[in-house]
Amino acid sequence: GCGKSNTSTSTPGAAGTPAAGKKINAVYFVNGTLGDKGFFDSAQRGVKQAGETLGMTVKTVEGGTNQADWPSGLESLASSGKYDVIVLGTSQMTDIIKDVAKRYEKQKFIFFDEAITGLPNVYSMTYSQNEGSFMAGAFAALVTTSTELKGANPEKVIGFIGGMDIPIINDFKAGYEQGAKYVDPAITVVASYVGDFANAPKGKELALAQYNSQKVDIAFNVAGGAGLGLLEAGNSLGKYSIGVDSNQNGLYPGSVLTSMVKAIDNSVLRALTLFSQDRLGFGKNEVLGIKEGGVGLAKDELYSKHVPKAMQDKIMDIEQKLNKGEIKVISTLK
Amino acid sequence: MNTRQAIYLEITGIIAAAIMAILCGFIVILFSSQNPIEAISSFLGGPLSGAFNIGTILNKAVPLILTGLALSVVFQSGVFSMGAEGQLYVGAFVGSLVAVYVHGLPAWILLPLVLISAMAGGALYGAIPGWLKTKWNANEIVTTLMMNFVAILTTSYLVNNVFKDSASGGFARMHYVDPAAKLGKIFTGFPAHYGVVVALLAAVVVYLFMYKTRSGYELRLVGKNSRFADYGGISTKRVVIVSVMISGALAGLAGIVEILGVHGTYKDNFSSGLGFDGIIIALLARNHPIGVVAVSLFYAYLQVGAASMQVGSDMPRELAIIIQVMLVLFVSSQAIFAYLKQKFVLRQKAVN
Amino acid sequence: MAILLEMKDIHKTYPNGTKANRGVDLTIHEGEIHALVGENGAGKSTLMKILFGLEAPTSGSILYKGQPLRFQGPKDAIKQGMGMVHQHFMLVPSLTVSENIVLGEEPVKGLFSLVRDRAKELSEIEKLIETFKLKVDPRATVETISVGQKQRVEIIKVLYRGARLIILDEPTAVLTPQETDELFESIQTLVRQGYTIIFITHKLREVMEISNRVTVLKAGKTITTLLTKETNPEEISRLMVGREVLFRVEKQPSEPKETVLSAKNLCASDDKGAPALRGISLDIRAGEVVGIAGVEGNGQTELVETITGMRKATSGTISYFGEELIGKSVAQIRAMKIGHVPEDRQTTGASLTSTIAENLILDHYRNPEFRRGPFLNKKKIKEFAKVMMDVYDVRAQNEDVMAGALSGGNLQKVVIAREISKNPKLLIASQPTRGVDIGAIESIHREIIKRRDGGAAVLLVSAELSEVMGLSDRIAVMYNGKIVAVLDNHDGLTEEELGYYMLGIKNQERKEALQ
Amino acid sequence: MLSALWSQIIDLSLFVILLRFTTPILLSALGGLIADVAGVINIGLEGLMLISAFSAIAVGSVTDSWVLGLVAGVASSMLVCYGMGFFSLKLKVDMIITGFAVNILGSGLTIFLMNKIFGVTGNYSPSGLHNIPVVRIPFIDTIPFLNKLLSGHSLMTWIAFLSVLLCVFILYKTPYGVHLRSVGEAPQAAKSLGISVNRIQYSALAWSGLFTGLAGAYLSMGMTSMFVKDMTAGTGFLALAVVLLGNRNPVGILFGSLIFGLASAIATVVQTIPGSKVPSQFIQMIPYLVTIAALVFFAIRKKKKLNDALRAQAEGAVKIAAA
Ligand SMILES: Nc1ncnc2c1ncn2[C@@H]1O[C@H](COP(=O)(O)OP(=O)(O)OP(=O)(O)O)[C@@H](O)[C@H]1O
Ligand SMILES: Nc1ncnc2c1ncn2[C@@H]1O[C@H](COP(=O)(O)OP(=O)(O)OP(=O)(O)O)[C@@H](O)[C@H]1O
Ligand SMILES: [Mg+2]
Ligand SMILES: [Mg+2]
Repeated sequence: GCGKSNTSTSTPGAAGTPAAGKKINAVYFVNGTLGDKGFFDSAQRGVKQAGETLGMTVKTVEGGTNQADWPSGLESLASSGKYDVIVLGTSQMTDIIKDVAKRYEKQKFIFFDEAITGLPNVYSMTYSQNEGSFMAGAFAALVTTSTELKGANPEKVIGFIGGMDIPIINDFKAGYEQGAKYVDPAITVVASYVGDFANAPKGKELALAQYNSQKVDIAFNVAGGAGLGLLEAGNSLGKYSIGVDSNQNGLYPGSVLTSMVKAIDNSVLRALTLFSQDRLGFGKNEVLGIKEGGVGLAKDELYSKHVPKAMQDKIMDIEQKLNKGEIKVISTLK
Repeated sequence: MNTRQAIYLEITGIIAAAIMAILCGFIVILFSSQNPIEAISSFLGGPLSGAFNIGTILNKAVPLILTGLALSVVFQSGVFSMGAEGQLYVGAFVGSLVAVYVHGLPAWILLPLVLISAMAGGALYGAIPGWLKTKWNANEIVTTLMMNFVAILTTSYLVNNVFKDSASGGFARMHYVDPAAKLGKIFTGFPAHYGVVVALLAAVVVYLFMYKTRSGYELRLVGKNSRFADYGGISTKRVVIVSVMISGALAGLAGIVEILGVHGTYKDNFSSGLGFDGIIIALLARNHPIGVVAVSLFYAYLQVGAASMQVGSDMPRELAIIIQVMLVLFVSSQAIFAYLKQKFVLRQKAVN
Repeated sequence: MAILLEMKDIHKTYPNGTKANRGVDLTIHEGEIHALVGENGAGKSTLMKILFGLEAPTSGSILYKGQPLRFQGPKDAIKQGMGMVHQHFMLVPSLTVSENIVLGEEPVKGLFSLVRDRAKELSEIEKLIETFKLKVDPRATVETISVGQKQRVEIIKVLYRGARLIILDEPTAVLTPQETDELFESIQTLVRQGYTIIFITHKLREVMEISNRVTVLKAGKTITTLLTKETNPEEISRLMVGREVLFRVEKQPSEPKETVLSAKNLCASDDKGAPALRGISLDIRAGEVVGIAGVEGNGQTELVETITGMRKATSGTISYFGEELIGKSVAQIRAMKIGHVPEDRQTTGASLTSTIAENLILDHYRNPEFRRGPFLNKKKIKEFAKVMMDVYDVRAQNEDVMAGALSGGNLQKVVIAREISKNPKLLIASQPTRGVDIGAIESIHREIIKRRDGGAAVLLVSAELSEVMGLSDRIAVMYNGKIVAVLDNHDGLTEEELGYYMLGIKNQERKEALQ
Repeated sequence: MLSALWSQIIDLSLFVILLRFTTPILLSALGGLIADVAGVINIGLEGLMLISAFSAIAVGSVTDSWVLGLVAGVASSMLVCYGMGFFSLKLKVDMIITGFAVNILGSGLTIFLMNKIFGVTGNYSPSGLHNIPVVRIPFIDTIPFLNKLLSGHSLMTWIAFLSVLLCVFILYKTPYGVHLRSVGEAPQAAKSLGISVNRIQYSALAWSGLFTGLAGAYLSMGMTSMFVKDMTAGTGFLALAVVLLGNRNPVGILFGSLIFGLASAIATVVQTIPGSKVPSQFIQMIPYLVTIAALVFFAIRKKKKLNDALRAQAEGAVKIAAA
């Protein structure tokens, strides 16, 4: 049994026991359901790790897909008074957390993926997904013009498959396009949308059409579960793809060359660690970009193995320019 | 058997069914929970523990009542519409436009104006499949199902590209509605909003309309036997159009009340199947407005129970849903009621 | 004669509490035609459903060929050599005649006997048709054939399954006299070949004509069983109804006044688009009953529907007190004091899932008298319904009973009550007594004559020649969408003569043209 | 844009996409059809497909056999159909409520099982899964045009089209098919002849489970090789629409599915043409609008036919009357 346990067996390793020596009770509220293999799952990993490494009691509550359930779902957690801190995120929750945080002043919140400022009990962090997408675009541009990679063709066309035609997805797209054009202005981006984040067969069909008929040789998945169809399509045709949110390189080694990762897990773990040490800056927002390690391309062994060395260097180079601020990435969001 | 006994039997049946379903759920829980008692008690007791949860039940029941009423009206006229979901989106969208862009009116003018425009939006959208049906006998199940997709995609396009509040970030919504148009909380500290009043009022109005007025009589007659209605000089086509429009209006009302009471603005994809829940509600309630209110409260109770079981025990969300499904199935089992009735009759006979 | 079947002290209570049988005894001899009579709701159909295994008896015993017997379902009954032709057709409309006949017992061929053997199916059925002289096209779809043919299909179905005991539940209710005659011939053929027949009917003439013995049920109990040749219709009806029943309608000669309805060159099509009315001209005057005789399917239905606005006329005019009816809506026409008793009370004349009261106010709910503000005045409506049920002797617990729970006779009284209570200047009555027991027939006939004497014009359409001849002042015969004769009803007129016109053998127009 | 579309029609890409979209819709619509014909309308196609999709890939990946996977998918779908029968036929729950319940159940149950069995949430994509094979026809494989037309389609696509023939055979050539139709149309008549209405309806649901199960297995083990939560995303409702659009007969269903498949294929192709200015939402709408248009088109034609008949007859009648 978790969550309910109010026994105060103090753990060794002191990190998880602030002032009163009571075990910290953290809860992660998912405004949706787990299992997107990306965003929510990533945060879930961070929370879990916090539970394991910091000795916190952690629990996850899924709010479901009905938006109307979220305010009451969150409020019931806040009003229960059982949790020292509530972790949640996404811009869909901003209005709700603002309302709840005002009314439950004693409740602490850690909020990811959207800036909340001016509330003394909320710490928030945002990720420059446009910067990450810029890297993905640059990477794709390098791949499609590559002569070393077997699956690459001479045509300068790269693909993008979004879950829905909505601003957050289009912010990815804008960064992706900018990155690609930065490498080679002649590149065309083919963008398609599945219409939801679940219909993997449809995602695969769209990807197949992009690869087969539009001469796309690498495509970027921004469609959650539906986008897995894209990765599979790329693999089945011997073409390339870029994963999203989590490191998806391992799904089809050699075909998923890299992934645009939002390090929500790390950042949540970091925030919880700081919280356990009573050092978390409530009332503030932190922007986590390439520099801060909040976003970036997943560079694991598979990446080292399958991506040509020259390309890796070029990517490193572009990353540095981003870090130095020599490149400014546009965002369609603000 | 008189009506009093019939009601008594009906209630006994519901309790019997609920007990059977809970037993089934309990077996499931036994196999998958460390602490089954805690799980079941948080499922059944959780929703009634505290004003907050009770208020949440009421709030959740509001859109269910309204969509349930919407569907009970069309079903009674013999039209099997599945289009409440789409009508809900269109109604909410139109109503939100008024609530967002019309300013400077006092609440007692603005709020009715918003509600009426939402109802008009839903009604007009609902009229299309009705018209296709009366004009060419186009199957309404197909047209309404397809038109749901069309409505969702169109409103999504509009809110993402035309009416988006630029401050809304990654997920589109409109600007906040005018404060005068909001449906506030009825009591401070109790989460239920004025939508509850709207829903109950709508139930009463629909009840009076269906059972006490000429048009309601015509509507029910067309549903029960359209040949008879034709023979009696009732214009069945007109009645069908009227019923789908009333239904659309109620669905639109459901949408706008959800917007004004819960969200505060129109959000992309805000309803996840409220219109489809309405179908189950209406069928469970055998299309009776009073039944719709009762069933909606029950349904909302189950949903809050499922949520509180997830919070209060180690049961995952999905299992709670499975138990909820069991409850719905058992409670709608006519056989249980028929069995009780027969027992009752036989016992009466034995007494005679 | 040997006893084939004995039913003893049968009781049946339906789940809703209706006690349909409360102690019925019935003995059937081998090779006889046994008539079963009783008022609507006396429990005849229920008894037969129990025998056939469709309903389980609450108590009682059945001996068949000396063996006690309890069927689980009709399949057992069929195996034992019983067959039942139900009161309402048990046919699948979209299947062909032959498919309906063999349903459940299809001849098969091929690997694993999976495939239907259409050739064998047809040849076997054609043999049966041949043997028993039951003319019907086995390839036709059932929804396209006439009522009489449907009845034959039902009988062939039973014969195909090798039944030796055949139950016929009101087989003649929907048949024309000719069809009835043909049916009786077939029954005689069967009995000669050793079949046993149980025959339910409301028409005592038929009982006298064909049965050997007759059992009378009343309120779920057996009153008695009589030898047909030792009894008479008067005795049977007294036993059934409990009082004397008049078979002949008492009426004075008519005194027709002004013309109420005048149709000229009326043409209309049927549901499938085929011409059904081919230039009908007809006058009806106040204070007379004009009867339409004719074999069903010759345009009677379409004529009534066209006059009442339910069907569009393709040409012609209908003047009602000088006002044109064509182009008016049903509602407008009903508001003009035209009453209409439709031929099909189950689907057109009533809403079975509505209450009796709701059925009765069909014309009145628009009436301000029954309203209170924006609402219907429930109390007034209930009172009105109570009075109507009282006046027209509708037997039911109260006005909130569902119309579908009424027996056919009572349901018909509800329809008649509604249409007559509006005080019509023109009353159109289509098959007003179909399937109704003799007591109810008497009262319905009396109502119709009362209207006529009150100065209304009455158009009566009936497949029952005795009814047309008993009630009408003038008789118009329809054949093939036309009126082929208009005859004054006098004592000299015979059914035979009408029959010639009905079958198209004789034609007044042609006769006049020849003269 | 049009030229790009045209070129893909010419090189049969559109045709291939069309076949893949048509297959699951066609199969589950056939499942809906048989139930509908027997008078037990099955709204639960969506949930059944999900359950089958999950069971198929779960068993298929564990046993390393697509055959066993397929069998498991079909069996699970049939089992749930049996449950639907229990509730609707025995406990007399409204068939539509049962259907919706199965849809809700399908989503919840698959997520729950995926989590319990494989410890993953959201999706399950086993590596090295053996998919339902693609059928290559040896000789035709070398002929240009024909190879794309006939070869290289999933086995399930062939099964789907053969299923149409099977349904025609069952419904019109076997006694059982006549029983199915009579039970759906006139249950009293069937009962009076000793046909067990319940048993026939149970069996119809079993067929429904079989075909829908095939459709579900195809989603996870043919069209893709993964299970993603809620991956049907409305396919079951589209199949339901096709059941009604197809006028309740297998050939009509085939045409309905093809119309829908074609519209989806066109939407896919149009969406992947670069530089298209039409908002994606409106392109995604194409299949739904086409379905409505097809329905209305057929309805108008039916009505017009009747009207024409009426008019012709009326003219005839006038002539007769005048004569
Ligand atoms: N399935 C049923 N459920 C409840 N009551 C029924 C049912 N079938 C018949 N009854 C009732 O049982 C009584 C006897 O009906 P039954 O059909 O046996 O009468 P009947 O003698 O055949 O009448 P009719 O001459 O009108 O055919 C009636 O009161 C009828 O309303
Ligand atoms: N389940 C039921 N509950 C109540 N009444 C029923 C039920 N089933 C049948 N009845 C009614 O019982 C009556 C007798 O049943 P039956 O099937 O013999 O019909 P009926 O013959 O139409 O009567 P009628 O001669 O008088 O034609 C019918 O009027 C029918 O509507
Ligand atoms: Mg009867
Ligand atoms: Mg009868």
